[in-house]
Amino acid sequence: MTHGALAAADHGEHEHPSEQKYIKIAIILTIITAIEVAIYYIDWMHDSGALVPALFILSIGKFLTVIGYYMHLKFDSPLFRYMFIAALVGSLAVIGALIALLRVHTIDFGPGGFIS
Amino acid sequence: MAQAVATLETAHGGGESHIGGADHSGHPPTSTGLDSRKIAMWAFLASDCMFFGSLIAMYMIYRGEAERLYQAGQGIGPLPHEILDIPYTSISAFVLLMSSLTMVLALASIQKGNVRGLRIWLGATALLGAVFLGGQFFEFTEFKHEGLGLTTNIFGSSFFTLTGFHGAHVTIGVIWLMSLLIMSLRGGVRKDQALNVEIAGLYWHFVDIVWIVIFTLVYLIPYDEISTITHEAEGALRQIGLG
Amino acid sequence: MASIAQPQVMAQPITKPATGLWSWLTTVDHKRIGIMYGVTAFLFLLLGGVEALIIRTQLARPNLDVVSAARYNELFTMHGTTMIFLALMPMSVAFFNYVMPLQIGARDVAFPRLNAYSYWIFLGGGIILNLSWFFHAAPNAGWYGYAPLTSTSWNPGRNVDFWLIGLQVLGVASMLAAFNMIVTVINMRAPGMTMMRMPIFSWTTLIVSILLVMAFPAITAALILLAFDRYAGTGFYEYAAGGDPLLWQHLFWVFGHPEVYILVLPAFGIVSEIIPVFSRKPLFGYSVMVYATCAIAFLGFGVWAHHMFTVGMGPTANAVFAGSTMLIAIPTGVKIFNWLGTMVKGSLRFTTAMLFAVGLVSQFVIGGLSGVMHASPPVDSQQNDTYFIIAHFHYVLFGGTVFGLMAGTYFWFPKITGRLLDERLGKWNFWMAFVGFNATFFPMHFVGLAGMPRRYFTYSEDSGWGPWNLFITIGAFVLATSFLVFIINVVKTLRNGEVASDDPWDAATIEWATSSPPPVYNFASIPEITHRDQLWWDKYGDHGAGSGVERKAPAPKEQVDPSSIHLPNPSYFPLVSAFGFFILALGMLIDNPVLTIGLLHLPILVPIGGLIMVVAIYAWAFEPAG
Amino acid sequence: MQRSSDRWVRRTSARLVLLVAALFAVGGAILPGVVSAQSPYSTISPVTDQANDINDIYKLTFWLSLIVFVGVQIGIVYTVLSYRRRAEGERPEQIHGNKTLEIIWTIIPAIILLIIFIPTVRTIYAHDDQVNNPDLVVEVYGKQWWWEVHYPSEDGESKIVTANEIHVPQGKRVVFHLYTNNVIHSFWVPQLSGKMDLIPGHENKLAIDTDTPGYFFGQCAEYCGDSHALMRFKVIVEPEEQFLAWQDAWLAGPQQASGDLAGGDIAAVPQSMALCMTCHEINGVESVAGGNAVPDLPEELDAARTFGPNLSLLGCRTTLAAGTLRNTPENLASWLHDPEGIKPGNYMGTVITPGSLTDEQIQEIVTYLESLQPEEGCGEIPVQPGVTEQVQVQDPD
Repeated sequence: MTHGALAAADHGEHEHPSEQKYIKIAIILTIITAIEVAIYYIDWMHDSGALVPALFILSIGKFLTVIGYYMHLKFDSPLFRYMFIAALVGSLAVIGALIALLRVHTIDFGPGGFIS
Repeated sequence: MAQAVATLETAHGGGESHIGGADHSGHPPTSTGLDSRKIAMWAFLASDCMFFGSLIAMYMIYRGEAERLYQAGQGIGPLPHEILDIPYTSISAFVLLMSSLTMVLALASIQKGNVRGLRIWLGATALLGAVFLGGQFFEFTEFKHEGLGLTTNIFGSSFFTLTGFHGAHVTIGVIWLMSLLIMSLRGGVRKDQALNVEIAGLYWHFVDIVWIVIFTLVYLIPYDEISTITHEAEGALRQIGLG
Repeated sequence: MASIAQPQVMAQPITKPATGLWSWLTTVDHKRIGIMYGVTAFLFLLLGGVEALIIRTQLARPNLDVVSAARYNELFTMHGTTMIFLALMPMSVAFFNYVMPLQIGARDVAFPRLNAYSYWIFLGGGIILNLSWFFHAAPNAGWYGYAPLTSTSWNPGRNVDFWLIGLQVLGVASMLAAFNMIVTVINMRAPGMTMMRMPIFSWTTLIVSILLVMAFPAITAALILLAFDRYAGTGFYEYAAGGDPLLWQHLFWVFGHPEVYILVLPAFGIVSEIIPVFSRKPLFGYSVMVYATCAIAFLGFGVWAHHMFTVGMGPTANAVFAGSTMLIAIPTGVKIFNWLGTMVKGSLRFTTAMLFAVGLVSQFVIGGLSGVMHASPPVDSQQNDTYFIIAHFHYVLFGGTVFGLMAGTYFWFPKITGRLLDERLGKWNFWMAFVGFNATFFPMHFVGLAGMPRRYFTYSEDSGWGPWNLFITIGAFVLATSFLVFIINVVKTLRNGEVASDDPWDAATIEWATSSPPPVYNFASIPEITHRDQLWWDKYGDHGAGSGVERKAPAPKEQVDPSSIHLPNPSYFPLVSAFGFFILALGMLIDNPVLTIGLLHLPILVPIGGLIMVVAIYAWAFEPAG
Repeated sequence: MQRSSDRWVRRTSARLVLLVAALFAVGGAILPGVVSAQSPYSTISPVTDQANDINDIYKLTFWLSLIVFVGVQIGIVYTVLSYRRRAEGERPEQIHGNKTLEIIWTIIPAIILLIIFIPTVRTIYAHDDQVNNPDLVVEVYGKQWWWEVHYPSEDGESKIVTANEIHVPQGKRVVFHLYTNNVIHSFWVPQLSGKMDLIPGHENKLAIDTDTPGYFFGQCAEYCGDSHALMRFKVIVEPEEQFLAWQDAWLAGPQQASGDLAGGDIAAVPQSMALCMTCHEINGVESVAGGNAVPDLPEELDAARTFGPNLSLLGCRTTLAAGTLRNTPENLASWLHDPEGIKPGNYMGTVITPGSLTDEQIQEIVTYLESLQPEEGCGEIPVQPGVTEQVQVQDPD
């Protein structure tokens, strides 16, 4: 019996989270969002440089929660997991490379005559 | 790799004959046992990752550029930290997040055959989506009012393009949800068609996660800080010879 | 229970295919759509070929004045755009459509109406691009349209708009087709056909489609930014506004390099089918070939900046991309050697299809090797943007892709039409193409080394490039003639060519198990797959080598009532919706009244076209699929 | 027995064919390469260290490629000739693959690539380093479709502004700083070094060590619009004294060598040049009466306009119109008569069309411009061995 056959079972019958679970997750997501906004207003976070990493971790947490539970990637056929994660990782790699390549340019128009 | 291939292996036991194609439910059996439309939707979302990825990369590349030009005396127009309204957008983000909850509740309802629940939650989702869009429309007109248009400066261009394309995705989502709702009201969406709702839901949640990213990258990460960060990063990159 | 239906023993075709124009306009049959793709793409190929011949005539001697500089620039832009987006890609899609579902034992693709929709949108995009000639606004910024030459400051006419809208439309068509192919391969395989039993061409279909859906969004985004720059006045690619022209180059090549593999991998898939059949040996190292294809596709996303070694990215970026580019030569080399390995100790028969396939193996090597040369950034700084590069990518795209597609055409023509292309004319076709191709493109290496940049509408006498250019031009006309031979061959064959049996080549894959041409439903009963090269297994079992090996008798036919076979209904909504899309796109390009809705100022044709498109999609969604 | 001798004959003939084919392949690949070296734009006749480094890697890749090429083609031809089908019922042994072989032909290319990669990386970093140690910096601005050349001085002001002919001293490391304010161009003098793009908003640098005197032809290598093919230039490497003399002549400004014009005063620009002076500059000439009347250009062209080359010392230039015409009074006259006809799409052609200037006016302008030379004459341009023509020109018709 393969994973595929497992997923072939009628939709809705297999182990999706219950409605209570969905609501719990929504509460967690709300809390994370509230934390994100709250730390934005803490000066210490800005000054210590902890804000950006914290925001990254929190939003990655939200991201994974939504795709894992609401989009059922955690429970659904692994095929979907592979498809999406591969695309996500690929896109991230390309985005990262693009930013690295393009943020690093010198804009020095040279002395004189540039607009001539 | 091999594992990924394994997930594609056919689920056919071999006993059943497939002559004649359709089984009773109207869906021909498939190699993976998964519905083709759902695979197509996931493939689309994979592809859309790359689309938003490109736009986000564009935004991040130009992030801070308006300030730099401003400091060089060439800039015009409002800068991000002067114009972005964090509390307001937080509420928008919350609304969109809640619409994901109602979406998943709509799916849970129809999977149990609860048509009434489906209608209520679908309606709620579409409504929350519309509220988000209304919020975005108000935000855009407000910015316009304060002097930031699509062509004002590179911040305006990249901001409106990125959030605008997200808004366009939400709009399509709302239309889709409304169509499902109308179909349901006319008796169209039954328990065995829950997949229709599930696919719309996948799209909807995807739009939500894109907003999670945008909310962080565009709104929350402070503009002065990102400038220093990239500055440091640039220095580091130069040291390894990328500069 | 392994049962391959043998339709030739059936009394008569069970379901008569519908005929007439309407049946083609509303068809959702993957075979017909494949044929339409193929024919359309071939016509565009001829168009692109004529453009190339004008270019070559202009360059035959120094200082010629056959066309003006502006017209020349339009010609090379359209030659590149046409060949890539309107000829080679759709020709590959034609084979995906026709052959892949047959190879995996499906009755159709996963979404037949979407398939028709892809075709009609593609046709609309092709028409839009070429309509530009009639508005005296043919695209003129080169097929990779580098910013800021595409900006309104430097290119105020409609030329670039035709290009960007045309590509955007074609992009939609390609993406929709690719989603369809991905789902079809994943989900529509016959029982028992595991991924590793799947014919290698179907594998390439899958990989290429994945490349398409992952690469096209980058250019879609890039084109959207360009459209904003041109239509709305933003400055994404304008340095004065804080933008950066290099962003265009990066986004374009993030798409553009995978695009190269999108163009060449289908041809690799085709020859990987043909060489085993005419060697009577299974493909050497099947699984390695599959992994090599995956590796090429994966690495293909990490090499884009090798098109930009001269833009000043800095030494580290250049070194990294040089390394990744060189890496890609390894899986490619593996493919070449595996094809050779398939032929060694085989029993080779040189039909035209096999000639073209072996031609690919031999010619692609040249393109691959010159590719390794300019994978080295210092060498590239001398070769980039010269005729050396033109030579390189024509060895890849002509010696690779076109040879592969020609091989595929000769190979599957009997399956598609029921008639065998004439072998004598075929051999003329191949040898003229081979000689003409090398006469055209090999000397371009020398002209390139002699420093002739590409996209020059003229050159001076003293440059010393004259004699080779004349030679190249003559070669180009020989090459063009080989296509005339092909056309004659097709016409002659369709009139009174030799009637093909179901399995004229003694082939290995199951598309040869059904009749030629196949019935609408492809297989009376879906074959049960127990082996890779299923048809050989059915014919020869585990017979070893020998001199008098007999085919097994075909399994007794199974009686199937065709009315029990479930087939999708024809639909005209894809055509209508694509028409709406066409009108929408056209509204962006030609003068028409502007409609103002709130902040939006839309040319009136845009909402009209959009409305037609959306209404047709709704109608289609509620239409019984059959 | 019969069969094996049959096979032997086939194999022997196959070997013969192969030998001949291989000879042809090698000869065919190398001989025309030698011919390519004859062009004034040849990429394989380096005269600087930088171009030499590049050529070394090229030669390495070339020979490695040739070996692989010949090997694979021999393999193909040999296989094709040796394993033809002899009988219809024949069925060869069904070989599915060979792990060892496949590993070998994965590793061998990897090694070959490593052999290329190592000198590649070394050269990349070496060349990148060189741009930071210049003896002389020359700024080059790409225009549609010509090259503006600045020689910056210590005070940051550009002392010398010229076009299309770049004088540099011999035996120095010259670093070109490359800019553009319009579209992308690419600066390329094949014999001196590889090409480097000029990109709006970016500063790119290219170093050359000038050891061989002579003039070396350059051209634009990135498509930049209509007359991309007519954007040539020349780098003139001359002994240092000669370079300094040239520099002095430029700093002194033009002297009117010809006595044809009244007063011999450089500032006495003919009235017919009023329009010219709105876009062009001549050192020592402030402005011209009525010269500020900038012609009405279509808005989009106005936005895109680049100004014209500095015409000081035009009489000493070897070429006109960015290296496309030999500098003779006749050619200058036909250029003034119809710039669009000679260089399609150029901005001068939107202002001057046939008939804009009368023949007398053209004659007057030609006489004036050709007379713009330094007092002591123009100085010799060193001759490059092996190249007979001084200019790469185009027939004005």
